[in-house]
Amino acid sequence: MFFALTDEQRALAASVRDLLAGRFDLAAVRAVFDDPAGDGHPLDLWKTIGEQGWLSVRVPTEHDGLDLGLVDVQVIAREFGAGVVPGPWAATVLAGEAVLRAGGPEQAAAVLGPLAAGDLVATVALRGPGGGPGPDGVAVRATAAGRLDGIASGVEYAGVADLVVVAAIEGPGPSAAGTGPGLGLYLLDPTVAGVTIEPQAAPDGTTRLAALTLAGAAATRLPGSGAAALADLRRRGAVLAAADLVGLARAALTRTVAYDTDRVQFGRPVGSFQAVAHHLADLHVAVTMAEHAVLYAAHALDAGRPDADLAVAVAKSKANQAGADTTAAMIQYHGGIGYTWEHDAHFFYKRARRLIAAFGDSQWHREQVARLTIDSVG
Amino acid sequence: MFFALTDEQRALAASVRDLLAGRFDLAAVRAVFDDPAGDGHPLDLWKTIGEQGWLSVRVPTEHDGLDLGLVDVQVIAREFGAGVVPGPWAATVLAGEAVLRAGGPEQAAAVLGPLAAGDLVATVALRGPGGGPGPDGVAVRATAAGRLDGIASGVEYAGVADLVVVAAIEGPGPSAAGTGPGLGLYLLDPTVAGVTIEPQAAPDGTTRLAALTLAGAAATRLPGSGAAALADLRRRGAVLAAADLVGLARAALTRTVAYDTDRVQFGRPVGSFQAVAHHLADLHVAVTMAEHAVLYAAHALDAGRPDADLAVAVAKSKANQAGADTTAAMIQYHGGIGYTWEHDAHFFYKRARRLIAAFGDSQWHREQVARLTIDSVG
Amino acid sequence: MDLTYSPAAAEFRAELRAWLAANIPARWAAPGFWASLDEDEAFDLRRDWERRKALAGFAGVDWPVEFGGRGGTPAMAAILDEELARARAPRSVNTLGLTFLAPTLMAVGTPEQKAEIIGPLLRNEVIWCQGFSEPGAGSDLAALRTHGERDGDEFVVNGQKVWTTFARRGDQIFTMVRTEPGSSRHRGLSLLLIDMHAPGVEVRPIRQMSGVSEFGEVFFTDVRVPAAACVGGLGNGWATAMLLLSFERGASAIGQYTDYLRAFEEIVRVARALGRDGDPVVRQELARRRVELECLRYHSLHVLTEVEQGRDLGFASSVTKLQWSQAYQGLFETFDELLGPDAALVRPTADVDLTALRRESFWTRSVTIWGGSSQVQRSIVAERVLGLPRGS
Amino acid sequence: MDLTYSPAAAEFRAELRAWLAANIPARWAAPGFWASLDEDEAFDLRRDWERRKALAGFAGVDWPVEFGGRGGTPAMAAILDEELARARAPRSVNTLGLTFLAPTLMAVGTPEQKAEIIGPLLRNEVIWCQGFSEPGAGSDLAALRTHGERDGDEFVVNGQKVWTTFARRGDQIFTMVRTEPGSSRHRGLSLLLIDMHAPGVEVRPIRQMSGVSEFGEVFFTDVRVPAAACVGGLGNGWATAMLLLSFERGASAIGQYTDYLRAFEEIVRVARALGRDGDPVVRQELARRRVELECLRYHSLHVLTEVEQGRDLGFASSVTKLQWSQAYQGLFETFDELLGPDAALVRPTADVDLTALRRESFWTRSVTIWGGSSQVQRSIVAERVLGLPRGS
Repeated sequence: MFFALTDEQRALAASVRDLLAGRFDLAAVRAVFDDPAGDGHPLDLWKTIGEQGWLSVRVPTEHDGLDLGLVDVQVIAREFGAGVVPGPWAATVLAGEAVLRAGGPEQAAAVLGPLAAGDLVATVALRGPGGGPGPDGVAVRATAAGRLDGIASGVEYAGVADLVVVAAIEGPGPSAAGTGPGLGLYLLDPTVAGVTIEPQAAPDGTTRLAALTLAGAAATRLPGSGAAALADLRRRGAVLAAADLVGLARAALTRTVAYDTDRVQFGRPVGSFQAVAHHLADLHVAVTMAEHAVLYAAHALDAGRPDADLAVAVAKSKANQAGADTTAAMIQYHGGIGYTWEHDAHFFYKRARRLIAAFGDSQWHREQVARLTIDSVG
Repeated sequence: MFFALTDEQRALAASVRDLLAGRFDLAAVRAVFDDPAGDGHPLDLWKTIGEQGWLSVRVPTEHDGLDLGLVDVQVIAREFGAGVVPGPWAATVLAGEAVLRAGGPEQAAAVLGPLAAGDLVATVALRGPGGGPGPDGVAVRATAAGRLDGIASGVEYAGVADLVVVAAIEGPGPSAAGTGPGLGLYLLDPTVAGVTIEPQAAPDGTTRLAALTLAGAAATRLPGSGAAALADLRRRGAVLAAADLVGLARAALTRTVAYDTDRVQFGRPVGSFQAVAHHLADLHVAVTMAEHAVLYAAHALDAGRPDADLAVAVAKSKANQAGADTTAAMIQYHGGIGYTWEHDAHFFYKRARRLIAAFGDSQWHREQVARLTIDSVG
Repeated sequence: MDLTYSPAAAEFRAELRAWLAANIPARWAAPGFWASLDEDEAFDLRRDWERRKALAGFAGVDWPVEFGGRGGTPAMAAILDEELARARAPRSVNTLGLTFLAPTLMAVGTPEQKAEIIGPLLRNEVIWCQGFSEPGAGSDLAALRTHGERDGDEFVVNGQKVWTTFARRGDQIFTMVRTEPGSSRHRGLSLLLIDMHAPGVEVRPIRQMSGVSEFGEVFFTDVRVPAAACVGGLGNGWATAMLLLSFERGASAIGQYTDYLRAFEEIVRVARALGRDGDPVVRQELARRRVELECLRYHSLHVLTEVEQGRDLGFASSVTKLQWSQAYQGLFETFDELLGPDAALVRPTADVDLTALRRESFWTRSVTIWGGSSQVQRSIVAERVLGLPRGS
Repeated sequence: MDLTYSPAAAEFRAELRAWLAANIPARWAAPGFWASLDEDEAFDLRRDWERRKALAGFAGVDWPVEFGGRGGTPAMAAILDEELARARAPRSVNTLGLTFLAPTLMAVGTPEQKAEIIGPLLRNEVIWCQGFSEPGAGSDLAALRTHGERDGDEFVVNGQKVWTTFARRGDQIFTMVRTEPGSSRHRGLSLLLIDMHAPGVEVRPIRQMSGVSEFGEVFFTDVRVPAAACVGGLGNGWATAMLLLSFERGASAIGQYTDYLRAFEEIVRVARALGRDGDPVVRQELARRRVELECLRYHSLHVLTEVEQGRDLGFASSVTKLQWSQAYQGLFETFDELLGPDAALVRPTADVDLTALRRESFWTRSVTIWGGSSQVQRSIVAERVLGLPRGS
């Protein structure tokens, strides 16, 4: 029984935190945030990410990776959330998961090594405009010849990606059971003919999103893919988003506590007013629970536990709540300054709201919880 | 523009409050509460109610009533809620509404005078077991000859009633539009053959509920009744329940404020702790809004305003919330004593939960609000 | 109970409604219109609109005729708010002057102040800013540090104000200044009127999280202010400020209700465009918010009645602030939640542009902070309305 | 990460599960069983069960062997809690003695106290009550007024305790008494052990809002207590109490989770019987509660890990208390809400009897009050965990 981070994982967290604080602090985030027309992909940051091996965590050792688990990935994702860090790290990791789990040996050899080294920016395109997480949200179709047609929305960092993992309907589409053939994941080089990338404006300036329009674009199928692989990828995406959310929630809370320990109103530190203090205490409980839930969900996927589906839905629901509540409180308890562009609070607030909707919003995940825990009661 | 109680209505409220406090205080309530096998109908209280004219508010002057509105009725209902008063006052008033609005002249003459004088205890039986408010919740059928068959659940004070207004399906049932023939209200003498009254155990000892089983029981139709009359009665019942709820919510809050002004913990009055004080302040806002909403709904029915339907749904939803939250807080902020049988807090808590479910629970009324305000947006 | 208005008020509404129909361009009502303008452009349009409205006799409707008002009732003022919101007229750019400064001058201004200030304010010829908050003195007004040293007939003012609405476009500012050296907290303050074009006044706009810059910081560096430009007596600033702020209390929130109803309906249209308006869970959440809005309406009718009856609402205005600010903020939390998978985008679909609603959504985060934060309002309700013992 | 238990722990679980299967009558698991018994009958059954469990070697599993324990790990204690809840075994009638008094005696008891008290406690031969709260000293323990006057080798104790669980059936009570005349707050207190059958001890049961009388008041009138019946040193009661209460901190809430899951499933069955389990709105609310329960489970695994690693959890136990008490109470708020039109009844339909669930629902109102109210826990989290400045 060991439900905690190992010493190595703690050291990894500290290392990511320190490096980000030193080389990519909130001033650097602000530069990306304030330049929405830019690609949102600072190369010095990407170089650090590659050098530090933060892309190689899940890559097998034969491709020069560390062959670790999603638990280790979520350690890094939390720190990225805590620093509201821009860039295609999470998208690249997730695309790597697809290749790792559904790709053939040649695909793995071609992709995973460069990906681990930071030589490859990748992303995933799993749903159409307004499409939910799951097969019926997909709005791209694949021909038998591997040509893709359709639209994907909200694709992170499509503008700088060397590789996109695209979910596509095949033939008559997925079966009602949601498994088996009918849906595939495809590797797409976004520079081929038939690919149009259009940036999508979004309030969260710490990330870049785009719509991907495909018209007969040539792509390569991941041979192990199907509806189950899409569900697997969706679960992993949800855990990464949840980890980012708990990281930013913890940071939002910690920064608010620090600010209100010093800020004086009516002759007393604001944080000594019980109404404020008790609300912050409740938020600490919520963030703590969300942290445990994300840790459990990541491990459940690593270990293939039978309750992994439930754990993911619990983790994303709870992380959504913690992210929403702490960032709203961060603004409220900073007073007027927290509401300004000059203050960093809105980075946390806006990033939280993007992530809350990513890979299933709260209502969607709660319905998963209901399906798994109500309908099974005998 | 005058949205407030008149001086006469304020005087009525004060008079009801003072008389109840003097002649039927919480010790008297306790006696009824602690005797669940009793009929819950103290005759001395009923005598006072009759003498004071609290049953005659809506009765036309030709039947020796006061011919006032639902706004005046809700003034009394609030005070009954504030005193968690037992007895069939509300049920009798509501049955009177049915006769007043849908009865023929002879029925009015036979019922309304004695009802106003307190010589008649009446009640309504509008739904079957588990049946919601509305025609599809009715589980009694009427033959063309006026015989009733079926079951009604949760009938207040059926055990002491001289008269029951029963909702019954007629012929093939109500039309999809919910109006027109197919449903009627019937006057039933519960002592006739074919009527079985079975008490239903309930946690709220301030009221008595029963199931009414009808097997060919003879009854008289209210000639003006139909699905619209049932809806009308349901709205009036909801306003009465909401008024009782805001009365008890206000009393729960006031009693908690008084207790925590005196009770000392850690060397200070509990009510001076900001976390407690701010929660009580939020509850004051909620109760105030619920009070206004009930007042508006009662007036909207009196005046036949086009937004009456919305006003009733808003009032019942908000009163439900105020009733639930204040009575929970009453227990919490009394500390351990608030959780005991000896303390009066549980009268408020349990009565609130009965009323919250009566005449449409919060989810039901919110769906009415949605129907009236979402679907109409152009 | 009587929810009808007096014949005079009803007539006023009819006249106003006709005038608004003739004078508000249809394009103003389009959801994205105001968000599509640049800030100066929008300000100029609003200022001109406000001037035209005043010329047509729809300003100061409940002010005495001697001050250029219409001599109307509180109900007429509420009707004005309601009809302006219904017609999607922009909010006044001179709200702070009209709501706070003008009635204060009517009550305690000198004859010269009354004569020189109120008329131009009413006609929107002079835009008035408010300078109360300072860095370090937000909710806690008495902690302010801007100070004026007496020098002959003048004060030399130094200090900094913050969260001043329309600071960049203001002409004059009514502001709290510590005029007695060495005084502390509530003592030694004065309400001074300062020309924002005077030497030594500098303004820096504050950009909000929505990207809009409606607020600003105002810096005073050796600004010379005539001692006569003081309202309510030198050193008597705290009492004057309390009087000034009390004029907010009588304000019914009926205009806010009408405006939030507009937001509710725009949100419903978004939900429908995204295919979410039939979802029972979304319907419950929208209904929950609508219940709070309707309660705000009923409450506003009650407040209006109280004012018309001549009753002082006292601290109950904190109840109104808590209700409207939380109903409004909560409505936009539901907005955030119902957007679905493409909630991160400005345009979740081709025909839905969230620019304006999202700007409003960000704005709602501020309404529980300014004008007395929710925390301050709850303390007022607890201590002054419920009579709970004061916390230390 | 490793969620598997050690071979020894797994073996323990298997052995325990087999013993429980053989020794718990099937009828105990029926939802209404315990509610159907009268209180004394239920107590006797639970006491006998507890005795049999101890004899079978399933008491004090993580206690040292020298005290009659099994010398097991914290994981084994958690497994015991989990399996007992899973098997629907009744909760111990000696919880307070086992959780608090026994480890305190192991740490600071005299050799005689260790020898005489721990064994009989473990075997459930003596039922121990706790006497901490007093009227006027609920969350604020230091305000207590029960006092003992020294008279030779004895104290003469007078005063009153309240909220004493199983007061009517207890044999002994460990209680906080002010033994230094004139002392105040945290000073001059002692933890005394008092025979509840001694002359001058009177018990009055307290009926709860659910109708059950699990608590009682205990009155001391000139009760003579040997001075040797003091734990942790005379006048050192506050420190001893803090030590004693610290033993709650290590407790994982895995048993509570398993128990609340039982409640969740019973509530789902009620929802189904009432035709509400397919309603999307009800499903969202139930899911919201289930999320909190699952978080409690993950959190408990983390707490267990910390304890097994030998780390002191310190004030983080307040986080656990807040989570379990609010998850549990919230679950029953959803229960109340989903009952529909006949929510007022004990039997909304012929096949649904809510007696037991409603009793539990009422019980959940108390869990945010006792054992340190939610307000006290939040203050601890704010000041001791987050390090916020202390309020005055």
